[in-house]
Amino acid sequence: MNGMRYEAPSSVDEASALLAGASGKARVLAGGTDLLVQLRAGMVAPELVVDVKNIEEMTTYSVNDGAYTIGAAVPSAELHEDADLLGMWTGVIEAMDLVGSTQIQGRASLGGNLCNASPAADSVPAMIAASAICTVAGPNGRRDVPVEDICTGPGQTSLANGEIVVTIKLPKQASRTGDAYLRFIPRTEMDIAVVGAGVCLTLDEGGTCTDARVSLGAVAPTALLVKECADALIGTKVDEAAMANLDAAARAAASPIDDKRGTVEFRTKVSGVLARRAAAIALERAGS
Amino acid sequence: MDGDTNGYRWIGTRTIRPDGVDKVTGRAAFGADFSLPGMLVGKILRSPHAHARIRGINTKKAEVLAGVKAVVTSADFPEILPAEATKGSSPPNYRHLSQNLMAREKVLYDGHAVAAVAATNAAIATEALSLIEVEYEVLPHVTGVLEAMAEDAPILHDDLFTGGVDPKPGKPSNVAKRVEFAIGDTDAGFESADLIVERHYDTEGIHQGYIEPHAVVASMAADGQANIWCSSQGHFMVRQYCAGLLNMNIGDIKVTPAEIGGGFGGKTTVYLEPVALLLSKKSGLPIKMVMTRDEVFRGTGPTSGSYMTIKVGAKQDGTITAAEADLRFFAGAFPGAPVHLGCMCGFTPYDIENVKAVGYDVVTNRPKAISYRAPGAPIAAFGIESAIDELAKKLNIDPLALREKNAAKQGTRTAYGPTLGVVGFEETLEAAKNHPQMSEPLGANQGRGIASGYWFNVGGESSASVSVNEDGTITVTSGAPDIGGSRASLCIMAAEIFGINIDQVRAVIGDTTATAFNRHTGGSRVTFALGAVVIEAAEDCILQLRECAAKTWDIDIDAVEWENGEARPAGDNAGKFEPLTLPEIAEKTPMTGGPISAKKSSNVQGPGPAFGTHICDVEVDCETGHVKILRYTAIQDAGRAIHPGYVEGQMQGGVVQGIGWALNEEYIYGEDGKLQNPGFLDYRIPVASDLPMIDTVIVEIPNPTHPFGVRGVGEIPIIPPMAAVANAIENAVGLRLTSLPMSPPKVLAALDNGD
Amino acid sequence: MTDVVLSREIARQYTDGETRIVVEGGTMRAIVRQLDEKYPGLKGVLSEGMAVAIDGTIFQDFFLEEVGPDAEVCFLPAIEGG
Amino acid sequence: MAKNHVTTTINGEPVEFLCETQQTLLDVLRDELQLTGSKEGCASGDCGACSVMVDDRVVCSCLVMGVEAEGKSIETIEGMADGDQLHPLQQKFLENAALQCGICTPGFLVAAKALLEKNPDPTETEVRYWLAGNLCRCTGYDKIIRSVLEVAEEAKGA
Repeated sequence: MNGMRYEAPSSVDEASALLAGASGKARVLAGGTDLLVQLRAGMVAPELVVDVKNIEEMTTYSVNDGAYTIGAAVPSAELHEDADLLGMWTGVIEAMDLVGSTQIQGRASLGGNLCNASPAADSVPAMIAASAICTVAGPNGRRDVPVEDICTGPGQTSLANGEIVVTIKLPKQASRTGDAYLRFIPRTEMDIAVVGAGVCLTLDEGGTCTDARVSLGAVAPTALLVKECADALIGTKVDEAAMANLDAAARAAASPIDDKRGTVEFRTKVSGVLARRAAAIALERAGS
Repeated sequence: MDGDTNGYRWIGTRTIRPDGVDKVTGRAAFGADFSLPGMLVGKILRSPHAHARIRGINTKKAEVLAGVKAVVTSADFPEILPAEATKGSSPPNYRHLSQNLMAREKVLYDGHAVAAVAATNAAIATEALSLIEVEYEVLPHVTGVLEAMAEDAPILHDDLFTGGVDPKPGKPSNVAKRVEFAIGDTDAGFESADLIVERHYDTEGIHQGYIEPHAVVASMAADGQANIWCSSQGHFMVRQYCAGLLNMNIGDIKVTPAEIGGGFGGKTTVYLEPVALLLSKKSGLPIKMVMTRDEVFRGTGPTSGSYMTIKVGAKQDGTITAAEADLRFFAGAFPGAPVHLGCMCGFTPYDIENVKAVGYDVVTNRPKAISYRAPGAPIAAFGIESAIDELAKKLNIDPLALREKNAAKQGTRTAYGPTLGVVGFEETLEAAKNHPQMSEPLGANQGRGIASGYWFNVGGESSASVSVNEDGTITVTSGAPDIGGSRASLCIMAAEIFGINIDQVRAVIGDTTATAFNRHTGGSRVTFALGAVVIEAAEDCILQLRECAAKTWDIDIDAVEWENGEARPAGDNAGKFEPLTLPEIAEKTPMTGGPISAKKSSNVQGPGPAFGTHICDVEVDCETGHVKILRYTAIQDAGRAIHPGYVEGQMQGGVVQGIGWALNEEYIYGEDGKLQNPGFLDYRIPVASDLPMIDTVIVEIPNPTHPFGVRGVGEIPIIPPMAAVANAIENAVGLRLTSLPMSPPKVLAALDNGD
Repeated sequence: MTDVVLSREIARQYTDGETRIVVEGGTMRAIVRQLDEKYPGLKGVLSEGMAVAIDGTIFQDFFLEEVGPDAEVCFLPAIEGG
Repeated sequence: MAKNHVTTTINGEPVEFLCETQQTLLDVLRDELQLTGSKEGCASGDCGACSVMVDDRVVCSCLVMGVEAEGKSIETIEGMADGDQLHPLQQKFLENAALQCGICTPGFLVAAKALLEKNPDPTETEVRYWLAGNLCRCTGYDKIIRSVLEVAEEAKGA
């Protein structure tokens, strides 16, 4: 740990060059709410820390024709204070707002929460349900990647050496669309999700569900995008029968483990419960 | 209750604590806030194994690392032989304490200290730890109490034979001792019962969870004289234990107490101090050691977990005819589970003719258990108060009414022998019955639970001095750390006795050279015991003040009375003199015999035992097993509340610790015997958003043995909550939960299995 | 006369199961001496880690306590708090 | 390797310091600048005892690198009172016995002040959730929550 270097470049290209140059011995510092814990615990010992908070593109966000482009390092508290953003992508912003305490909210970011690649990250299922797209920059230029394709396993991402997530795009919402995210924790705050469920659905004038995406967190090595859950809703009025099918589909999709935070039985059952409850909230938001 | 202060001027008022401003401005110096020039950083290497024989420790590489100034292992500590284990009649067992500080032949738990280093900075000290080579022979381990009692269990100590059984056992065991408390004939009592309830209950080990990690700065000179600055529940305890462990003269050690950031019993022993002294001796420099949170959980004492069997029998009319408890507590790596206290307190709230409580103190591969708020009593109360609730339900009697029918009162014989003196249990039940919460309507999946608790309270060795300063202000110096506002209560009592304004009195905690010995802060003793000594010293000062006035007026001291902070002639025939105020007399002391002060020391006896009764409302989410505390009321006999604000604070804090114990707190060990949740992320103490306001009702049945009637208040509030929550859950969803914590997975499983 | 109450454990080991013993009053020291004369070895256990309750009031440091006539003395383990 | 040179503002005063990259802002405040009012209870962002303001956002200083302080404005508990004039929250905590041992108190005060600056009239629930990242083991939170609500109430009156 002694002699760890710190750099705070002002452009994405510099940052990715620094990362590429450090051949894997570097870490990106956004909010630091995961990185500093890992450093302190000796879980990681990088030679270089690249602070991306001097890069304007990564610390600001903008809305263009209803679509939001959010810098990967924008602190959650800043997003939550934007009434319009909160009003449109309520589920995503609320999900990110669940991460840690008020103090964590002042630092933690969507990009950090995603790239830390925890299976229990709260914002990830919500972003997946919302069809969020990452812009990834690296030595070979930029590419767009759906959020669900970033994490490949606990602590593992599909980012190549020198690549960083620069922004996260939340698309313009079709009318009569609502999203919601719920998680289960033993307390009311400060815990890691035992199960998480994100739902985004769209209704037609008649109130029939025409599109839906359902994602589950903490019940597999990465957040799951569960087509069967969506199918349970699409074409229905999201009535009790649909909800029961959604519940069953979520339980079927969940493949959790026993650990200090929950049992297989518990996580399986609760994934169905939360999918149902999140869908009910999303439905209400789509309707209003 | 603040309206009526019983004719007192200060007793029962909410004054501002003398140490308050420093604590709201960040100026108060806690354990880790102290430093000395040239200070080194000390760190401890801890065992990664739950149970292993140490084949060898090689510290050479660490010693030669640049910046490393000293390395110590158990070889540097004097070995304490069994014959020398106890000095005098009281704990601790120094042999065990020494082995717990630094493992000798074996490591006995994940986190057991095996070596320590001192270096010029933290990074070097950390690197040095990684260079120490320890050769372990890993042994089979056992962390559960029943598993540890099994015939074929791995044995922790070859020299540990079960005590309290005859004939004396021939082979070593993990059961350190068996205790039994009994009155009457329980077999006959159960014979005459119309209904009997019997169940097993179990609880996990939990930690006191103080927010301040253990911290010390120690400096030992070449001549063996030492200075220690640390936060603990007893700086005299630290001095005594260090001397006993390192064969030093007590007089060669001075301990200065830092502000203490919570203890709850967990800081009633030493972990770092003797190690820091040895590192300082070896390096010739001062040493600072501060535990990480991980070390606090893995290396310091949690409380026991347990397996209990509770059996209670009653007549149809609710008269309890017999009660039995079989309590098996694990003590961690060394004997000393508070199981005897659980046996003694458990059934004491009830007047029962036939009682038998048997306890087992069992060692396991966990950190050595240490006191936690009313040691033993909350564990026993979880089982017993759950059983009383089940009994009430089966008898179709209101749980509060059943308790009233069998309530202990003055003259009730306890299972541990004595009869109770003046106590206020019935008054707490009465207050519960009349509390508005009892008539709050309950919705679907909501329930209400009642539970009670008993604690002896403790007195003990107490020393303090009271000085009348030159300007007539008063300085109170005591020797027991203030962990919850006791300086405020000592000021109040002194101001009341002197009859002067509270801002004329300041209380400080003196170091080990400022007063004679004080037993550590714990057992809810300080306001009671130190209060008694301070009152005695203040009265002595008043006698001297009257003497000064008598000399000034040239009349007999009996002709001088003390009232409202001034000396007055007692009646007209004493002579006509203008009253002399405290400042006026203080000014005159150079001419009237010199400074006025009084030092008092005594082993204060007769603490008033006390009872509490709690009401808890919960709501259960039947799809997730999540339990929400809707409303909570704690009712307690405080004897006399000196500072109601801090009495309420003790009650509210104890309740919330109990709620954490009930719902989420637990030590989670893996198959490998390693602690899986050594941090505040997964060791889940309650957060503000988990809770409602905690209502309190202070009942005041004065303790006849204390001048102001004080009873201890700190421990009782943690005794009833676990059962109160369990009883509320049962009332909400009809399920009797018998295993702590009642975490969502357990509650949901119970709901699904309908058991 | 003073009633002394012992736990069943101690009684089993030292007094052939007798848990209630009548002795002359006086100080606790005198009472313990009498008990030890009646039941050799009892002084040892009663002096280590024990407290007494005299008519219900607990004393952890009891040897010098005066016990009034017709008082009841119970021996119990010393109590440590958190 | 060379330490990082940092220029920042703490409690309104310009401050310069040198720190290793791995030193947290909390390490720097306590060990380099002797501002020991911010406490370390966990070093993992779970207890809030090290709460400070960085550019008007409350954060855990144990999760901020010292070097990140460059050019920032930092407020700690030591800067909360105005000379001998206590902040209303500090005064209310004293009056209401909202502290027992006091180790968590600086963190609670810094976080509560941040709340009232953002939301002068919070509900009890809002206060409880805002302060959920500040652990207190002594008080059961009751008197802390009441104190924050009372200060908000009195500010409305003023």
